[in-house]
Amino acid sequence: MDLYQQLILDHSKRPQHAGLREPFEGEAHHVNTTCGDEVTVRVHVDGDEVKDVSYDAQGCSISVASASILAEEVIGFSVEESLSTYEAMRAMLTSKGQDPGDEEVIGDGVALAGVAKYPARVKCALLPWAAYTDALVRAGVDISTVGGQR
Amino acid sequence: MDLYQQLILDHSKRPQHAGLREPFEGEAHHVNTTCGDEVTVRVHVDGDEVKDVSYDAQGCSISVASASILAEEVIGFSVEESLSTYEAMRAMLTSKGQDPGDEEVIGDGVALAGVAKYPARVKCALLPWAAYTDALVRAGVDISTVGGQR
Amino acid sequence: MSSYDVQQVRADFPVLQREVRDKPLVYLDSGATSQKPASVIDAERTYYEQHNAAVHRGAHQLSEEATDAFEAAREKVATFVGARPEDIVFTKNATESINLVAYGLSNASAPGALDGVPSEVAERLRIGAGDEIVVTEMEHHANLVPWQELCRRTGATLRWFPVTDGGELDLSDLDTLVNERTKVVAFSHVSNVVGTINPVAPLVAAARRVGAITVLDACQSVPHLPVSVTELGVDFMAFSGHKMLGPTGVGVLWGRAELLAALPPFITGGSMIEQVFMDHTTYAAPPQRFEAGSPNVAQAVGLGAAVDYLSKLGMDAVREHDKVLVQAALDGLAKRPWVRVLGPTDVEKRCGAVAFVVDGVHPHDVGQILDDSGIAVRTGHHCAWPLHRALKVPASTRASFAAYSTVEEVEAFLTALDRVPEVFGVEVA
Amino acid sequence: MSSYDVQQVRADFPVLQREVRDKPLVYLDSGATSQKPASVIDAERTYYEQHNAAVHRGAHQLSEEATDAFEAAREKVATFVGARPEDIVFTKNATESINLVAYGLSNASAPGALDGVPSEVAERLRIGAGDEIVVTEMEHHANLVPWQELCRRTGATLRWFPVTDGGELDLSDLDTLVNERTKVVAFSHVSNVVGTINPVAPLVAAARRVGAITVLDACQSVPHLPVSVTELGVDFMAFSGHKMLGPTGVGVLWGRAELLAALPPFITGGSMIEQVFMDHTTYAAPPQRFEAGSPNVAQAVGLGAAVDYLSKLGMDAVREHDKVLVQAALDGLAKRPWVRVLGPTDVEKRCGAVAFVVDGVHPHDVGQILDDSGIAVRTGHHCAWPLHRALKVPASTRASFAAYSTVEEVEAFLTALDRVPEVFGVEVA
Ligand SMILES: Cc1ncc(COP(=O)(O)O)c(C=O)c1O
Ligand SMILES: Cc1ncc(COP(=O)(O)O)c(C=O)c1O
Repeated sequence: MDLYQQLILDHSKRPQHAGLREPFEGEAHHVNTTCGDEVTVRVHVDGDEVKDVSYDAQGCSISVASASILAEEVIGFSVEESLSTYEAMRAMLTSKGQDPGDEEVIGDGVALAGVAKYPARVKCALLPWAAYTDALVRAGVDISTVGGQR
Repeated sequence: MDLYQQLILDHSKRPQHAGLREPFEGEAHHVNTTCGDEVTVRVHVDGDEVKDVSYDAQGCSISVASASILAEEVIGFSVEESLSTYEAMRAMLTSKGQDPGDEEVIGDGVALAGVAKYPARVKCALLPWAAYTDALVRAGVDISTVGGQR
Repeated sequence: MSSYDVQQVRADFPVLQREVRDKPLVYLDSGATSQKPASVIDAERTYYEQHNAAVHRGAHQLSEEATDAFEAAREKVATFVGARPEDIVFTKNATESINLVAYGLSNASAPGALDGVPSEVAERLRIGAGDEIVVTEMEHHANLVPWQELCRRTGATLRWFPVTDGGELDLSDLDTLVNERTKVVAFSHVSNVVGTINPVAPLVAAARRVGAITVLDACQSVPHLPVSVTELGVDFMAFSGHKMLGPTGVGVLWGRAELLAALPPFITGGSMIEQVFMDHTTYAAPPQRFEAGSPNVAQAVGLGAAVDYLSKLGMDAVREHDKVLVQAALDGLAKRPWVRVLGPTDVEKRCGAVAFVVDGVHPHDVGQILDDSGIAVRTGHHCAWPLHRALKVPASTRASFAAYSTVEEVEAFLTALDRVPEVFGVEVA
Repeated sequence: MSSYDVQQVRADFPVLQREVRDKPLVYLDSGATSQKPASVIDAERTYYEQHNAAVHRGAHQLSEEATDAFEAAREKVATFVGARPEDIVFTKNATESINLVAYGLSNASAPGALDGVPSEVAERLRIGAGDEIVVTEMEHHANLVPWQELCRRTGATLRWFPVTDGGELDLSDLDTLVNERTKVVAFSHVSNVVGTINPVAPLVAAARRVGAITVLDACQSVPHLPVSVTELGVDFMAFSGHKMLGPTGVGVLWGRAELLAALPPFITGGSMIEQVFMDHTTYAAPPQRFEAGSPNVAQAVGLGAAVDYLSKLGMDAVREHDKVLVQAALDGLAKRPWVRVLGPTDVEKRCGAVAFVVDGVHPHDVGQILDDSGIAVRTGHHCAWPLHRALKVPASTRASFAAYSTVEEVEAFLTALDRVPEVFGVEVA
């Protein structure tokens, strides 16, 4: 099955940038109520730059891999770039398989393209990203200029 | 249709022994919750004899006629006889048309035999009788020796 | 009207082919519950035969299909009443929908129940002694008794708009009845007895002025009229699936997003939680918060098919057809001086049902005579006992219509009705 | 067992002919919701095509037929659990059934709510600060959250029986936990996760000693075991239609007559009243008092057909068949050391479901691999989050069975499961 790409298994076994670190300006804890997957995400922003994203992810391989990819794809980028990445992830994941994802924009995120065919798992993949945007808001970042938030 | 026997129409237009009278030892007010028909029945018993049954019946022709027949068939009889009459009425009304009723026992009550085919109306016909037995209980009469009460 | 082919509509309703007492069924009791087209029956069946599974939780294909079917039904219902799917809650019937609001409001006073709710919203939801709930004398018991009980639980006081002899709401005391103590104004869009279409706008305006929550009982409007929650401007709206060609066992509550978001849960259990610990629980967002336990999935799917069916007919056309039926009934009854019609005489002011009394004959007996001719009407107080008291009648007989009813049926009803004075010896002149 | 022809049973279930992802569907999620035999689907359909009308109120033929169908269903359900029809209340699901009791109890404290109730019964129903409600750590959220909320409304305190590592109730503190302050003891007959069959007798005896009301969640026992309310001796029992081959949208509450008679209503509205005035209302006797609004008639009728179907199979035979399935699952999983089964290992102590974990692989991923082979199981906390915490696992995978499940399906499940260590690189030795 094309869901469990090796890249996903790798990320889920060895999640990048895992753990909760200081300093941070915003933290959010999100739960997938259907299965109990939990993720806590902290963001450390400096001006317009995402200096660090740290997290604790308890869940299935998809949600853990997605958290790992999130950290990889946003740390060191500008807030705006990170939100574009989120939008691109979201577009791919909710496309029901129509959008294969652009590796230029979402990097290893393309490995999650197969998730789009399994609606129940889309939530898992989006969980860390939703927590990330929430953490940004709590850090006082204005994300309203970027469309598509739920 | 065999429901509206002339006898029923007569009883419902000119209910016998209608009105609430004194003296009485027991009174009961029953309501048919499905349609709002109401009846209040008072009993005046002296020793073993049903001296008087008086009532106020607000309802359809079936319930009013049944109250009228009730009064006719129990006033002047013994409590036990009256309860046998009740049992016979009940048996006929709940027989789904199998039991035509015994005129010797229930008198004009046989005119209500057609009701048995209309389950929704059986409640109407039984309403005054149920109130009657309830009134007896409130008058302190022990009706437990007679079976079949609900 | 010429485009509305009622015979074609009837062909879609299997039960209408039935005979009763050897006569073709004339079903004029749609106000109590409507009949169902084959497409609704088939939708439930297909759901069971192809997709049945637990929704919102499965890690498997069938469960995803069931979830899709359920959520698609929510979208259809939402579109039908001009709402967003997130603001549509599936209940078992309109009665539960109204109780959900009434219990949500008394639960709002439990310790901690409004934690995190913005204070201006919390203020609107908190009800206690000194507060007032306003209803009308015209209400179905479903939109009266839950408010009586809410008052009993909270110490609030129930007040009500009276009804005129003509069966309309008497709003002359509007500004006294709806005042700064008023927390809820609950009223029906269309009376299930007299068919009166109530004026929503002035009631909503009065409630808004004092910040009271409006709850509209739309059971008898949604099946007959185009209804849009955004146009009506109410805060909550309840209706029933089984009265709008849908299955039994499904009702709907629509709620304004900010109020739904703040309202504490009513029925609690699985599928409406966020996290559960032995000593406390946090709750999911609406609509899930209000759909505890395994939902009525097949019934929601059936209701989705009913909404498709009504949309295909077009609610404007359904309304026009209803007017023709009501007018035919009013005209026919007017020719019978021994009949007294309840409610407005103007067809623009009413829909769906015509209730009447025959002085000297109990409605039960009227209904029985009609039934003997295969004509199904309802008799009694129609779950609106106070309205009957206000109109000074003990009970009434009601003929009520749906999209599949015909003028011929109205005529058959009128003809059968003529046996009433015959049998009961009523003067007909 | 030889007389139990499961292939013949399967032929009655249309959905079992389905394919999923090009493989025959192996439905092992019956604990979440069961599939429906054609006789149940047809019963609903016939009801709609022939008899649909408002129950308990019509003056017409169709309404009488609908009422007969509805009440006949009540009788069937009553007989099935050894009860009287008058003591059977139809709800929308077991969750509502339990909430009905929990809200009835808090409503009992409203002014006047227990007028006319004998004082010894009233005393049992009144709950306030200082009183205790006892549940267990094993409960489905449906039998936990309503009691948390009852405590919140009344000020009572929630206490609970812990669960052993082996997934059984730890009753060692029985006499401390159930004491003179205890008003309710609510527990499940069979766990929906670990399948444990709980010992009802000692809990009922302890509750009786102190006059506490017992509420049994029988959702997972009624579909799998012969169950009789008289033998169990509990005061209330809740179960769901959709888990016992019946339709969605119908549940059952059975109550002991004297308690049902005294319990104040929960949902209020039409059809549950005796008389209604603007300022007060009196209520009908049970079961009507608890069935407000237009009931789920077609669903009750469908449940009647489900009960007929189960009775024809015979619940003893169904239980024996279930044992064979559970044993096959336990045996197969025991051969896989990388799998850890939750709950008792003795098939006599459990029924219906087998839950397990694969250390190092999240249940979601296990379920996904199984789904890929057309095998439908459930993963997550199964609406029993505290139980998972007690067993020190974040979530689990559950295979659950019904009368139509086969040993071959269990084998297909085990075979597909072997792909899990393969895909996720788990040590299998
Ligand atoms: C043990 C148990 N109790 C209660 C419930 C709730 O039943 P329902 O969802 O039908 O209300 C379930 C099933 O979901 C269950 O398995
Ligand atoms: C105006 C009105 N409100 C409420 C109800 C209650 O709806 P339900 O019985 O479906 O809960 C009805 C119908 O019975 C009604 O006509």
